[in-house]
Amino acid sequence: MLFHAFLFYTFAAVLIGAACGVIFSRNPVHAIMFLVLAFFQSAMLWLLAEAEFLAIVLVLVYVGAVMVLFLFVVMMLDINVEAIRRGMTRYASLGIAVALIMAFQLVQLIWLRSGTETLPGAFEAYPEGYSNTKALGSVLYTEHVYAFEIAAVVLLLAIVAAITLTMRKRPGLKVQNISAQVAVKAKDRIRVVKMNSEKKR
Amino acid sequence: MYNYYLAIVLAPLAAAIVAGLFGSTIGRAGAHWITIVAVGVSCALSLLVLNNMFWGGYESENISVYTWAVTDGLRMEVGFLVDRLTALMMAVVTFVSLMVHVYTIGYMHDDPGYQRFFSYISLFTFSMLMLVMSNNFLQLFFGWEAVGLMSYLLIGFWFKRESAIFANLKAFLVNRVGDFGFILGIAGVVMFTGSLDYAEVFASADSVAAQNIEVFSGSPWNAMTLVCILLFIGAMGKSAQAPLHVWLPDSMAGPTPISALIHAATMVTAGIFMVARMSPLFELSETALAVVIVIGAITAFFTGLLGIVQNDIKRVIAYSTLSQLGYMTVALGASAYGAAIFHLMTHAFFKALLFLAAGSVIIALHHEQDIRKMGGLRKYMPITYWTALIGSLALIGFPGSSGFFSKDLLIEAVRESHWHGQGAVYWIAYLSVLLGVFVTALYSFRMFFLVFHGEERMDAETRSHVHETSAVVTVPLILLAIPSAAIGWFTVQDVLFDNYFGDSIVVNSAHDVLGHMGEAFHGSMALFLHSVQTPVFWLAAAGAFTAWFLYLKRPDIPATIKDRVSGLYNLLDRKYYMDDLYIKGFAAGGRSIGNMLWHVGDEVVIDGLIVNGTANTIGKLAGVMRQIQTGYLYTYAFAMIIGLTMLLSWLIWFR
Amino acid sequence: MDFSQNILSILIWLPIAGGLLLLAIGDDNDVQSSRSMTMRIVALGMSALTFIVSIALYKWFDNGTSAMQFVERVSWIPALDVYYYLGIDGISAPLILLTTFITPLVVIAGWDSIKVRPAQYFAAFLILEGLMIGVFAALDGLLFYVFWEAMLVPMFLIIGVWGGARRIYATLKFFLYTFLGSVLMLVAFIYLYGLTGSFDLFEFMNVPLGMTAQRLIFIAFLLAFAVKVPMWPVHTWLPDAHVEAPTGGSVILAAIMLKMGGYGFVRLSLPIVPDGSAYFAGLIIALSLIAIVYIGFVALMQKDMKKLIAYSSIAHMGFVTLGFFLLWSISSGTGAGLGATGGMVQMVSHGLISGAMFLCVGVLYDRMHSRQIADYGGVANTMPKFAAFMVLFSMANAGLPGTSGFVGEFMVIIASFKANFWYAFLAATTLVLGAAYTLWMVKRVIYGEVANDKVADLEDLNQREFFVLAVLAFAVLLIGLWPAPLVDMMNVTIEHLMQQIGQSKL
Amino acid sequence: MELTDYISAAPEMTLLGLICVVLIADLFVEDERRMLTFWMSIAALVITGWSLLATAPVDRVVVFSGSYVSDPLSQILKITAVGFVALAFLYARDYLRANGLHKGEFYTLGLFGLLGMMIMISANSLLTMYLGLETLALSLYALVAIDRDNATSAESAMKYFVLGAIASGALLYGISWIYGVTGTLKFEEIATAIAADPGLNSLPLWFGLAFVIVGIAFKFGAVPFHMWLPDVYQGARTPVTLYLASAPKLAALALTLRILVDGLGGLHDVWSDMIMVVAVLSLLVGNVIAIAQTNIKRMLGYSTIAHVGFILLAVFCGTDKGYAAALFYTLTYIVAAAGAFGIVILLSRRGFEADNISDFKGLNARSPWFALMMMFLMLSFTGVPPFIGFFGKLNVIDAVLSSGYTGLAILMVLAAVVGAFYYLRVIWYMYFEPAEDQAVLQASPDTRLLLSANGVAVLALGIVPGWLWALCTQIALSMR
Amino acid sequence: MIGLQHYLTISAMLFVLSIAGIVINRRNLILLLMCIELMLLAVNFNFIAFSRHLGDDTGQVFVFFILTVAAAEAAIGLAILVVLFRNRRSINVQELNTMKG
Repeated sequence: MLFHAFLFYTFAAVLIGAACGVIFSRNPVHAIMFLVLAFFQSAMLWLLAEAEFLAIVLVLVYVGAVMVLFLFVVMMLDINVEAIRRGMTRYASLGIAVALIMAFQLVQLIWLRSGTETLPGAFEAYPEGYSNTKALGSVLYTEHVYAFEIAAVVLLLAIVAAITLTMRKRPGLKVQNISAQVAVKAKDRIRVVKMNSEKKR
Repeated sequence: MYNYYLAIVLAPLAAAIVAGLFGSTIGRAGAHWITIVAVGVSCALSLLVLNNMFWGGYESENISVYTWAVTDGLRMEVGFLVDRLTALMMAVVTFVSLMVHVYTIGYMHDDPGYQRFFSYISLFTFSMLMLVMSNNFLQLFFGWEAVGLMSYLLIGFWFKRESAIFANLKAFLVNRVGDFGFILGIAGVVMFTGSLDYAEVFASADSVAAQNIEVFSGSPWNAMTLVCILLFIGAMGKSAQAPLHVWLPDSMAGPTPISALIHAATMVTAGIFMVARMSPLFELSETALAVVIVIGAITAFFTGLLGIVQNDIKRVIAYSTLSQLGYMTVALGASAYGAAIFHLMTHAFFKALLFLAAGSVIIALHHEQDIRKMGGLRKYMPITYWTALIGSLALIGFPGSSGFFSKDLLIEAVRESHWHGQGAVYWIAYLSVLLGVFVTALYSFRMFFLVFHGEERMDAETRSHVHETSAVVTVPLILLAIPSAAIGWFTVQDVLFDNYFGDSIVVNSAHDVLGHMGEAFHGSMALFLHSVQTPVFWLAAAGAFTAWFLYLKRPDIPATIKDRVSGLYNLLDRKYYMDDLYIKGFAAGGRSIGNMLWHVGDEVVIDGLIVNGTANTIGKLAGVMRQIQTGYLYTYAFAMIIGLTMLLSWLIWFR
Repeated sequence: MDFSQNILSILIWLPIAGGLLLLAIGDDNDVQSSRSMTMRIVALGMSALTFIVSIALYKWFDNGTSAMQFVERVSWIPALDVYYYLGIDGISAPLILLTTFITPLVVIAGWDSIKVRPAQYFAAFLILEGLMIGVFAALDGLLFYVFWEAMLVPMFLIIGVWGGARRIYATLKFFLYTFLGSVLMLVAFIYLYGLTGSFDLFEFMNVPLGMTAQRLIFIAFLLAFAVKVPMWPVHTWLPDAHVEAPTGGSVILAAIMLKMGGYGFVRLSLPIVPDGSAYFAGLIIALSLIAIVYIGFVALMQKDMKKLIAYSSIAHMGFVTLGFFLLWSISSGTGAGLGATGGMVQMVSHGLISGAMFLCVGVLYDRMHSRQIADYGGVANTMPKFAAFMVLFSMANAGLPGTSGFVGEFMVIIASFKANFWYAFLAATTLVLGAAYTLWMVKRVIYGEVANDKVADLEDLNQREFFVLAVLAFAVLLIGLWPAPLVDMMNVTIEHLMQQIGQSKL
Repeated sequence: MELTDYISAAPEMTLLGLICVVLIADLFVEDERRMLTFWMSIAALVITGWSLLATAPVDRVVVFSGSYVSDPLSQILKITAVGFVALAFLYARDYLRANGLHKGEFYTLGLFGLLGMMIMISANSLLTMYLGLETLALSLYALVAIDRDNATSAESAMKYFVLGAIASGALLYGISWIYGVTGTLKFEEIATAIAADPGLNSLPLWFGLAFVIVGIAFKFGAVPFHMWLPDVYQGARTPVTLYLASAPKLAALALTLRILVDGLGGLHDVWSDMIMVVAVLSLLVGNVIAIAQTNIKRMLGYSTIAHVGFILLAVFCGTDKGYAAALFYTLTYIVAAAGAFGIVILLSRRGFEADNISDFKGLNARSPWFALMMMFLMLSFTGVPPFIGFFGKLNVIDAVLSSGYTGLAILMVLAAVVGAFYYLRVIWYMYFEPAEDQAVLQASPDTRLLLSANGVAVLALGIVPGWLWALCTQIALSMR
Repeated sequence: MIGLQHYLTISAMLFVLSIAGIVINRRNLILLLMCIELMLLAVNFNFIAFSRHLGDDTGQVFVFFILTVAAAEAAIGLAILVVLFRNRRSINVQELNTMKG
C-alpha cells in the first residue's frame, strides 16, 4: 500500500510538474513534449486505479496520434519561436488569482464540504480475473451502442471538416487533365490565325 | 312675446351672418341696409317690450329656449328672462346700436372692411342682447365673452395698426382676468346652489349666505361674500374698474363708432348690469358691497384725474367713461341699483353722443385726434358743436340735463348709504364722487374748449377742408342729443322712485337708500330747483369755470403748472404707471417665468437630465460596456471563468 | 341594410383594408398620374366610407343604457382565453366618431401636399385609423393592448418619413416614450390576467384587489396613460413630435392619439383600480394643475407655431385628467359626473380644435415652409378667409363660449370648484394664459402690416382647404352652441361609471 | 436492444444515411453543377422530416438502454430544426453561388449539424447529450471557418472553437460530478436518485450543476459566457450566421430542458437563481451593447443575447407555463431571426456584404416590400403586437409574474424598451434615410417568396398565436 | 489511502492549471489547444475516479468517448488553426482582435 502511495505521489508530482511545464514553457515544441509527459503520467495513474484499457488508449490515441498531430502542425506552420515568446502580461497575476480562487473552491469541495461518506480510502479492488477491457467492451456495444455510433459520426465529421478546411487546390499547381488530353482532336491542336500583313508606315 | 324676443335676438345675428359671409355678394349698401334693418327691427321691438313693461303692465317672463346640456343633475340652458331691468337695457342697447349703425355709414365710408364692420357690430348687438336677456349664468357668461370677442375684433378692426392689435390683445387679456374671477364666481354659484338658473339661484340665496367656505384653511369665509366678490371681479374686467381699467383707454385705437357703442354705452356697462341683476346675491353680503363701493370710488375719482392730462380727444372721453363707470359702481355698492342703472342709461346716451361727436370732429379733421391741433371748430361744425355741448353738460350734470338727474341722485344715494357706517369706506366713496364732479367738469370742458373754441391750431391745409359732416353722422348726433338732454327729466321719477324695477332688483330694506330718498322726492322740477343748493352744482360750475380760465382765458398757465408739478404731471401722464406695471411687470414677468420653465424645466431638467439623460447614459454605458468585448480570446475566456467562479463562490459561501 | 352586429369590426377593418389596398396600388410620385389619382380617391373613399358607417353607428347608438353596445365576442386565442371582444358605450362612442370624422379631413388636407410616397402616407393614416378605432372598441385587455401598441408603428413612420428636419429624434422620442409607458401597462394586464385567468376587461373590473396591488397597477396604468395624455412631467415628447410631424400626423396625434391616454384613464384606471385611483387622485390633480399653469407659461414663450399648439394641447389635456380625478375630492352631491363629462367633452372638443389649429399651421407651412412665428405677420392682409378661420379656432382654443373649447373647461372648472376652491382657481388661470398665448400668436401671425415679401405673395385658401376648415369650424361651433347631443351620449355611461368607481374593491 | 429501438431512432439514422449519400454524390459533382448537392440536401431534409412525422410517437419512448428519448418535445424541436436548416440552405444558396463558396461541404456540414441537434434533442443521458453537442459544435466550428480565404471567418472560428472547447470542458467537468454524486448518466435515474436521497442535494451536486450551467449558458450565448457570439455572428459568412442563429437555439433549449428539468428538476431552487442571474445579465448587457453596434450581424448577435435572457427567464420560473413560454419564445424567435438574416443575405451580392446597418438606408425606396418585411421582423423582435415576438414576451412575462417575480417582469419590459431603440434604428434607416446604394436587389424568385413568407409569418403567427401556444403548453405538460 | 479524493484532487489541479494556462497565455494559440487537452484530461481523471469509486463502468465508457471526441476536436481545432495561419501568417492571440466591441 505504501508503495502504491509512493507511486501515486511520484506520478502525480511529475504530472503536475509536466502540466506546469505545458503552460509555462516558452517553446511550443517543449510544451507539446511536456504534454506528452503529462499524458504518460496520467496513464500511469490510471493504471494504478486499475483502468487499464483507458490507460492504454490514452497512450495510443493521444500520444500516438493527437500529439503527433500537434507536432506536425507546429512544425508545418514554421512558427517563429522567438516571435511568439510567451508574454506574462500585466493581467497574468489576475488570471493566477482567479485560478487560485477556483483551486481553493475545489479544495473546499473535495476535502471539506463533501460530507463523510465519500471519505473512505482506496477504491474497491476488482475481483480476481476481472478484465477491464472486456467489461468496457461488453457495455460499449450493447448499452452504449447508440453513443458509440455517434462517436463514429463525430469522427467522420472531423474528417470531413478537416478536409474541408485544409484541403485546397493551389492556384499555381499544375495538374494533368487526363480525360481532356485523351479527348483532344487534331484540329484543336493547331489554330490558324489569319491576320492582315503589317502596314508600312 | 316669445317670438318677439327671439326676433329681437336673432335679427342682428342673421344680419351679421349674411353681412359677414356674403359681404362681397351683397355689396356695401347691402351690408349696411340689412344690418340696419335688422337692428332697427330689434330696436322697435325692444321699445315695444319696454313700453309693455312700463305702461302695459306686462309681467316679467322667464323662458327657456333650448337645453344646452344636462349632465349630472346640472341643467344648462339657453333662455330669456325679460323683466323691467332687461327691457330697459334692451331698449338702450338696441337704440344706441341703431344710431351707431347709421352713423357708421358715414364714418366708415371709405374703409375696405365696410361689410365686415357691419357684420361685427350686428354680431355685437346680438351678443349684448344675449347677455342682458339671459336667464341663467351660462348664457350670461356666453354673452359676456361674446361681447368681449366682438370688442376684441372691433378694437383690432384696423389690424394693420400696431396700436390697434396691441390694444385689442390687451383688452382681451385684461377682460380675461376679470372673467377668471367671473367663472369662479359662477362655479361658486353652482357649488352652493346646484343650479345656473337665476330664479333658482336667487331662491336659494339665503341658504348660500348661511354657509362658509374655507378658502385658506382655518379662516372660513362667508360663501356669499366669496361668490359675490368673484362675480364682481368679472364686472371689474368688463366695466373697467380699477385696477382692471387699463384696457379701456387703449381700446380707443378702434374705430370711433365702436368706442361709442361698445366702450361707452353698452358693453362696458355689462358689469354694472350684471351686479344689478345679481342684487339678490349682493344684498346678502355687506362685505362684498363694501368692496364694490370702494373699487367704484377709486375708479371714479382717480381715472377722472387722468382725463385732465390727456390730449387725444377719444382718450379724454374714455377716461370720463371710466370715471362714470366708477360712479355707477359706487351706486351699486351703495345698494342704489336703480340709480346705477339710471345713470347707465343716461350715460349711454350722452356718452355715445360725445363719442360720435368726437368722431364727427375726427372725420372733419381727417382722422386727427389730438386736441392740441384743434380749436375753434364751432363755426365750422355747428351741429356737432351744439350736440357736443349738450353731451358735455349732461356729463357734468348740468341741472336739467339727463346727467344731472342721474348723477345728482346717485351722489345723494351714496351720501345716504349710512349703513356702510361712518368709517373709511363711506368717506372714500362719498368724497370720491363729490370731488369727481369737479374733475369731470374740468376735463370735459377742457376738451370742449380746446376743440370748439379758441385758437384754430390745425394746419392750413386741413382748415381749408373743414366742414360739417354729412347727415348720416349728424342725424344720429341729434337723435342722441334729445335723450341726453331730456330723458332724465321725464323718467327719473318712474325709474328711480316708483319701484319701476319691481322684482328685478332686490334691496335689503336696511340698505334701501332709494326708498328712503323717494320719501323726500317731489318731482323733477323740485330737484332741478333744489340743485343750486347742493355742493354738486357748485363743484361742477367750478370745474367748468376752471377749464374756461385755464384753457381759454390764460392758456399759458397749464404749461406752467405742468412744469411746477412735473412729478404729479408725470404720474398722471403715465397713468399712475399702471400700464408699466402690467406690461413690464405682469406680462414680462409671465414671459420670463415661461422662459424659465421652458428652458430650465422642460429643456434642462425633464428633457436634458431625465429623458435624453437616460438615453445618453444608456448610450454611454453601451460605449463603455462594449469595451469589455476587447476582441481578445483571453478576455473572453477570462469572462467565462470569472462567471464560473462567481457561480461557485455563491454556492459555497452564500447558499 | 342592418349590419349593426358587426359595425365595429367594419369600422376597424375597413380602413385597414383600405390601407393595404393603397399599399398594393403602390406609389407614384407624380401627383398628376392616374395611378396617383386612383390612390387618392381610394384613400378618400375608404375614409369617407368609414365615416358614413360611423354615422350609422351614431344613429343606432342607444343613449339610454350604460351597457356595452354592438358587442362582438369571438374567441381569438383560446389558449390564453383571449377574445376578439368589441363593444362601445357612451365613453368610447364619441371618440370613435371623432376618429372617423377627423381622418377623412386629414386625407383631404394631405391631398396634394404630400409629394413623397403618398400611397404609403395615406395607407399609414388609414391603418392608423383602424387601429385607433380598435383601441376605443376593444373590451379585451390583450386586444386593447395589441391595438394600443400597433398604433405606434404607423405614427412612427408618419413622423419619421414625412416629418421635418429633426424628425428622427422626434419620432424615436415619441416611440420610446410611449413604448416605455405602455409596457408597464402590459405587466399590469398580465398580473390581472394571472388573477382572473382572462383578459376580459370586465373581469378585471370585478376582481377584488388589495390596496398594494391597486396602487402598483395604478402606477403602471398611470405611466402608460400619462405619457399618452401627456401629463406633466412626461410631456416633452409631444412638442417634438408635433413640430416634426407632417400636418396630418400632428392632427391625428393631437386630435386622437392624445385621447388614448384620457380614454385609458376612464376605461381602465378608474374602474379597475378605484381605490388605487382614489389614493393617487391628489397626485393626478396636482399634475393636471401643474400642466395647466406651467405649460400655459411655457406655451407663452414658443416661437414655433406648432410647438405652441402642442404645448397648449398639454394644458388642455390637463383639464381632462383633472375632470376625471375630481371624484374623490367632491364630498357630497353631484359634481363628480360633471367633471368626468367635462373631461370627455374636452377630449372631443380638443380633438376638433387642435386638429383645426394644426391644419391652419399646415396651410401656412405648405405655402411658406416655415413654422416660425417670426416669419409671418399680417397674413390677414393676403389671406382673409384663412385669417377668419384661424381667429375662430384660436378663440376656440382659448375656450371662448359658443365654441366647443368652452364646454369641457366650463364643466371641469365648475366641478373642481366643488372639490376645492384652489383647484378651480388654478384651472381657471387657463382663461388668461390660454388666451394670452393663443392670441399673442394670432397677433404676431395674422395681424399687423404685411411682414415680408413672402407673406405678400401668399394665396388664400383653396377650395379643398376651405372645405376642411369649414367642416371643422362647423363642428366646433355646433358643439359649442349645442353640446347636448354629445353630452347625452355620455351621461348614462358616466353615471354608471361614477357608481362603479364609488364602490371600493378592497 | 430491440428492433423498435432503431425504428424510434429512424429519423437520425435516415439523416445519417442521406448525409453519406450526399457526401459521396458531392464528390462526383463538378462545381458548376453543385446545385445537385443542394437539391439532394433539401431532399434529405424532406425525407428526414417525413420520417419524423412518420415515426411520431404518441407517448414518451425511451430506447437504447435509456440513451434515447422520443417525446412530443423532441418531435416539435426536431421538425422545426429540420425546417430551419432547410430554410437556411434555401436562403444561403444564392449567396454562396454569388460568392464562390458554393461547395458541397456547406450542406454536408449543415446536415451533420442537424444530426447533432437531433441527437441532443433526443438525448436521454448526459453521454448522448455530450456527443450530440460535440457533433453540432464541430460542424459549426467548421461551418464558421468555411470561407477559407477569409481571415475574419477564421478568426471567429478560432475564437468559437477555443471558447467552445472550454465550455464543453466545463460541461464535462460538471457532468463528471453529477455522475459522481448520483452514479448515473441517465436523466430519469438522476432525477430518481435526487428524489430518493435528499442528502445528495448538497455542494458536490451543486458544483456539477454550476459547471453544467456554464455549458448551457455558453451554448445559448448568455452573459458572461456570451462573448463568442457577437464575434462569430459577425465573422461567419451570413448564411452560416443564419444557420447558427436559428436551429441550434432549439438544441440549446433541448439541452437546457433535458438536463435542468428532466435530470435536475429537483434542484430547481438551486439552479433557478443561477439561471436568473445569467438571464438578467444577458437582458441588460445584450440590449445595451447592441445600441452601440454598427454591424447588423453583430447587432443581431447582441440582440440574440438579450432574447436568450427572455428564454432563460422563462426556464427560470420552473413551471409548466415557464417551459412552455421558453419553447414558444425560442420557436418564434428563430422565425424572426432567420428572416432577418435572410434579408441581410438578400441585400448582399458578389463582393459586397450588406452587413452594416447603414446598408439598410433607403431600403424602402429600393424595395418597399422587403423593407416592410424587415420592419415586420424588427417589430417582432421589439415585441410590438400583433407580431409574434410580442406573444413570446407576453407568455414569458406571464410565466414570470405567475411565479411572483414582479420586479423581474418590470426589468424585462424596461430592457425591451431599451432594445426597441436599435431595432427602430433599422426601420429608421430603411424608411427615413435616403438610399446610399441604388443597386437592384438580386434574388431568385423562390428566395423572394420564402423571405416574404418568412416576414408575413411573424405577422400571421401573431394574429393567430393560439395554436402554437396551445401546442407549447401541451408539450410542457407532457414533460412531466 | 490513495482513493477518490486524491484522484479528484489531481483532476482539480489539472483543471485549474489548464484554466490558468488559458488565461495567462497571451501569445500562442497552440498552447490554448493544449490547455484544452489538459482540461479534458482533468475531466477524464474525474470520471475514472468516480467510476472506480462507484464501481460503475459507465464513467470509463464516458472517458472512452471523451477521448474520441477530443481527438476529433483536436483535428478540427488544428485545421482551423492552419486556416487562420494561412490567412494571417500568425497564430498570435494578441493579433486576433479584428472583431470587438
